[in-house]
Amino acid sequence: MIRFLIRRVALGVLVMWLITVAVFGLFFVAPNNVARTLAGRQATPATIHLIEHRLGLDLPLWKQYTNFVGNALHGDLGFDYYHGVPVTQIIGQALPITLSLAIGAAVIWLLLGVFSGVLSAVRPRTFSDRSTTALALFFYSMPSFLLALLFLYFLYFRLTKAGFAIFPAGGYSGLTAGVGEWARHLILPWVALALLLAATYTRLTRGSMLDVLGEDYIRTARSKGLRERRVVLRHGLRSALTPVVTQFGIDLGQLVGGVVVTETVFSLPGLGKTAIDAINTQDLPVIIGIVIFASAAVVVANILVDIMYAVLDPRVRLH
Amino acid sequence: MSDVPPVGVGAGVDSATPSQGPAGGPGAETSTGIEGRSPWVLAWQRLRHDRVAMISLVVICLIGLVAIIAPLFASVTGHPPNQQYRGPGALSPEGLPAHPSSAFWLGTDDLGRDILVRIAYGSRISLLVGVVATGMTVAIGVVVGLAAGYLGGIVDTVLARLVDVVLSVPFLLVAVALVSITGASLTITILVIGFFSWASVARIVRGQVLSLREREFVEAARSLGASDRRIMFVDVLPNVLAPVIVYATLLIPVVIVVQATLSFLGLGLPPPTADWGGMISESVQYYTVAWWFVFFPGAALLITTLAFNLFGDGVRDAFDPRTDRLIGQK
Amino acid sequence: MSEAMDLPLGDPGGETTHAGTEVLMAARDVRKLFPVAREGLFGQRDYVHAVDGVSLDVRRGETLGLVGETGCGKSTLARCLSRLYELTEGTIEFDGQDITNLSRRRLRPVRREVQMIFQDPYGSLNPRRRVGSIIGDPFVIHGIDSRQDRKRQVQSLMERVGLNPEHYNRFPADFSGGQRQRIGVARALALHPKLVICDEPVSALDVSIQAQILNLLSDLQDDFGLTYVFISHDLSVVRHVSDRVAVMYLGKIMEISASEDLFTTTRHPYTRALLSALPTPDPDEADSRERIVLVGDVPSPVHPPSGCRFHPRCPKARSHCVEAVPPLEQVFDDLPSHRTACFYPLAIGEDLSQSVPQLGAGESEIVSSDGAEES
Amino acid sequence: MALLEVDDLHVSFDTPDGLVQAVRGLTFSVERGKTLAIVGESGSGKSVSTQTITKLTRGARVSGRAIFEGEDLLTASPDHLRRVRGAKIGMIFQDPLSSLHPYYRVGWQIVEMIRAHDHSTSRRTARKRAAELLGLVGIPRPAERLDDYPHQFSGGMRQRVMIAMAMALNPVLLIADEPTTALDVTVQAQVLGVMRDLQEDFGTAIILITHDLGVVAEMSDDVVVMYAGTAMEQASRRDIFYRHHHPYTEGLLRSLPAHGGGKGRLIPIAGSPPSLINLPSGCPFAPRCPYAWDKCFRETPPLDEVFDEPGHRSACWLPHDWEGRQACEPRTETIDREETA
Repeated sequence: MIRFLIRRVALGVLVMWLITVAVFGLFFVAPNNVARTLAGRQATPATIHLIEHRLGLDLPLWKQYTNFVGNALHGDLGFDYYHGVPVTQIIGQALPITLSLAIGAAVIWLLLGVFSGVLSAVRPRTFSDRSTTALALFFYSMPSFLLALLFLYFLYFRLTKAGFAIFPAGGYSGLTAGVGEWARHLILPWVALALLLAATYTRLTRGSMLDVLGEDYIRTARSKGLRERRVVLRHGLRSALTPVVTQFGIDLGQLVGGVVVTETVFSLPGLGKTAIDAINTQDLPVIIGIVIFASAAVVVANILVDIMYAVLDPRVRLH
Repeated sequence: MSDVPPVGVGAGVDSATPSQGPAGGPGAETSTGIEGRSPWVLAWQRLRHDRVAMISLVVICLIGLVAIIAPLFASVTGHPPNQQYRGPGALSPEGLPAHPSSAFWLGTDDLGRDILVRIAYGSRISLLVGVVATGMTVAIGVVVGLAAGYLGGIVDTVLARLVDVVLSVPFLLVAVALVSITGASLTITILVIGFFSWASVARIVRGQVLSLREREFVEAARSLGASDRRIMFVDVLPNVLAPVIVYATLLIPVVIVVQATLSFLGLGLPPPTADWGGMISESVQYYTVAWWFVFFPGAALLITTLAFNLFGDGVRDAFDPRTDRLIGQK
Repeated sequence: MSEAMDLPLGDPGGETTHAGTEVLMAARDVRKLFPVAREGLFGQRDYVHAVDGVSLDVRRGETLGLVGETGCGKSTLARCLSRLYELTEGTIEFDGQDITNLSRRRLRPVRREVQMIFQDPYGSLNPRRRVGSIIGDPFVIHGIDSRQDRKRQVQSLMERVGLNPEHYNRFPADFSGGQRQRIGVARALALHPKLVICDEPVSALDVSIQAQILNLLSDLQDDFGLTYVFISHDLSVVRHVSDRVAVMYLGKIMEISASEDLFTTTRHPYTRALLSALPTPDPDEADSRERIVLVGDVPSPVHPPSGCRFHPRCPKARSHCVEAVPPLEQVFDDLPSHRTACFYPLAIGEDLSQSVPQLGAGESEIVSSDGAEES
Repeated sequence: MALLEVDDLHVSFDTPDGLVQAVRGLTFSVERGKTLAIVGESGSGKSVSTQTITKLTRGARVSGRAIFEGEDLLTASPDHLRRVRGAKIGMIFQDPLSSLHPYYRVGWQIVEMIRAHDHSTSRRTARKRAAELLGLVGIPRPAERLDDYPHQFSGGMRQRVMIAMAMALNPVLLIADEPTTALDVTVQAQVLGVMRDLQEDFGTAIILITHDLGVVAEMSDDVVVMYAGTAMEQASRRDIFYRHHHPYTEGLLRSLPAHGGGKGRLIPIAGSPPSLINLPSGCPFAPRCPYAWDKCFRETPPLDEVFDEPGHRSACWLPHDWEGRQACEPRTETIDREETA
């Protein structure tokens, strides 16, 4: 087990390293005109050169890279081009917002998806199964920005117009301003995000549950005279959850790195929106910082998933 | 990043292996003709009886037709796709988008352009990107997966890390960032999507090849003295095609959404090209005053992805008829 | 190391069975190890000792039966003989030529001569290809015959193995298990090989179909003068088809002899136990016969027992069996063709069920490690 | 009064290719403390029929009766059925690895069985009983092994665990569905031995499903021979082997390699079993039967008593008296080619 963990972490480090190379290569090799943008239209070549020098853009590429990695290892991702704010600080400010969004949505989609998936699988091909499946497919096909816009239109605009100003149009209210206000600002994005993902989980749980319910050990459980509820939940769901947990880890890992569209539509200044803003201003250190942070989140999530596997399945644990 | 469907298809595709057991119940021998029906024909026959899948296919064909005859929409309505109209009926007195009317069937956008015509032209972009990027994805994925799975060893190790890297990078952010650097164009959109999507295809193909490699018919071919190349292309490849086709069908809608999302984030195609994501993006500021501006492009996008997904589901069932294991006999 | 010395290097010779005496294939001290996952952080790499020093001869025209339980290495040995696996050690000679280290290219002519028939009638045929093309594979691979000839050849093969040649264009899924096995047989015979290695060819079939295939194999042997290596876990089938039988246990041959001799003058306690465990389809005999119920299961081939591989389960085991590996040799006044790897072989009439183990090896339940078992 | 009487059982399944008639009019009975072997080839419906009796086949169309201790299981309430399963009827299956839940310890699974039927048993008592049971089926160090997972046991030991679990509540009937098919012969002998011993000690009746005639000869009191979803012949063990009436039974026995050795040709049954979707009219075995004549293809023979022996019944149009049957000669030409249906 320990050996497996060490191997797994080493692999993660290798992948992270490759990612820094790839990301650095992509952004620095590509032509960019940050200095020119920063300097403004009337800038002389000298000014541009000065700015490039200040940003370290005149160093050889490998030097820029080693500087970057060296600093990153010390927890320093550089400063943004415009205000000189440390990138770590920018990430630190955006992260709680993204986390609030991701974790809140995760709770909803997991409950919704697993519950409806199990229900579907227990009564396959019935009306309730078919309608759940159809609904899941509907949300699965739905582009996230479209659903977010629909939410805004109906639940914010129409409702407010009708005199029920329950939900805000967007924005974030920190926990310090009260839990109620925090939740009120997040509920629309939570549900919008959760519905999309729940669709995947319904389908995943249903399929996995149907597979498991066909297993020999489920027949054994029934032949033992157990109650159907126990057969389904203790014997069936326990096994069916393994692929769900895997998917959950990966999804959560990806969301922690920023929820681009939902944050943009609901004006939540989380990592995703911050990154998009940075992209629009070509603020490279911020872009790279967030991209690397997001990749790290995925890599860590993958490692956690593998550990969860071992926790869930004694066959993995004991070998 | 995955409030947009990640590049890759969700639940259950990995299990879309063709069933190898005998068709039908125990001891059932289904075909009686001299000429056997190939697995492809059998799948098509099952698909043909799937009403939902067939309706979806018709819808997909209709969308394709709209894309082809888009200029016809322009000539019938008399409104070229990028023509901005100012008169009454095209823009409200306040300069806002105009309601659907007999002149503009689905209303106009903020610049007084005909939404119907633009939707028709937009379908060209969606389908083109969907099909071409998916094709590219599948081509790269199959080659990489086949090589990694069959050759194994160092080739496999290197490719596996490459797959890990591609799957760990926050796709949407990097894609948006790249497009912002290189400038938006159709080619760059397709390349970016293809470049970030092949990894999951490769992973699936590799898994399939690994298990196929252990099958006795591959051993049989080796014992006959067949070359690696022959085994790879004659014995292994046809057996991974079915899951790949299923995956590809389900990947098209995902790609269409990704393209729309890029456009929505302002990095799709340079204006004034009509494409659905871009139209919705422009409509965001107007959704409180012009519902049709969001609604019709949104509906077009949703109908397209839904049709592809329903069809893809049907294709999967056709290749993998999961007769719920009712009969507990071997 | 010493095991290799114990094995006779030359052909024992001087044997007379009704099959020929000319050696077609000779395996000498064949060893095949498969690496398994390492245990512990810095643990040593472990190996499955699938085949662990086997020497045997296959004579022209005979059927040599290989019998044993799961994990005894019989299928691995078959794949070593057909050079599907690279040997870890040892040599294989076919028709006087050493084929142990032949390159792929040099091996191709040998591939025409040595063919295999596989166990799984579902897994051994590519589900995406038409039967005609599957059976025609050998012709294509070895570049024999034109396309026109090929179809005729394939159809006559189909006819020969009892398939309707009109079904040339069907897919494997259209056939039943028995018919699929006929397809596999046709493919193996296409190039008129000298040696056919049959790996559990009837294990997946129902009895009535099994008899059809066994008859077919026997007819083809007569018609084409084939030599068979016939692998099975079913003693009664092996006994029916074989001229000579080798009994394997944990990668080693325990006893080898002319078929009838082996069953009437059983020398090795393991062979006897195997015979007695085989259920008899005859109520009277079933009620009256001696039953030897072995303790425990076959140990893991990753860490095979020292000395005689069978000692932990053997009713006659003594301390000597733990320390030394018994050589495979003639015991008592057996025919030279009958060789047994046992220090305390059974005398005729000896009742093994009365033996009490001399070792305190009461319980020897060993969990087989994953991947260690062959399928 | 027999322990279990199955009467005119029909089971069919809807599949995309059509209605599969897995069991068609099966009738048999099991006596207390005896072993009934149901023998047949794959697809003969032997497993489906016994799983239907305890309603473990889901989505099947079922008709007929299965009277167990005076009550019809096929129409019993789910709750009654639940109380019968495990407590009165224990079951073991072919593949012991996939039949045990991979995520739970063996002890937990046995305790669960005990407490499902008697919740007043404390966990501690149930655990003690579980250890006892493991000892009873010959698992060394039973108390320690309770805490192992199924994959830590070998194949034979796993099947012993299954037996221990099935026998936990002392059921009056044990249904063993190909219990040794996945095991090596030497291990099979051990497992069959355990079953025999338990039957002697507890007087359990056993339904033993198998395709292995050797196992039948060793284990059974009575035998049902099934083909294409229905019983062809039913008799005591000796009668099946020495005085069979049905040509299918004869064919099965003749296809075995002769036990005394000897090379020679085997006598297989020509052709292959029919599709259960498009069954031929008349006797399902007729197309493969060397004795078949016109009537066999037209009318389905009833399962009637033969040779005036009570309990010996055969579904065949051949003469029902011993001399008449003996006089029948099979056609000799062998049909070596299999035709697709």
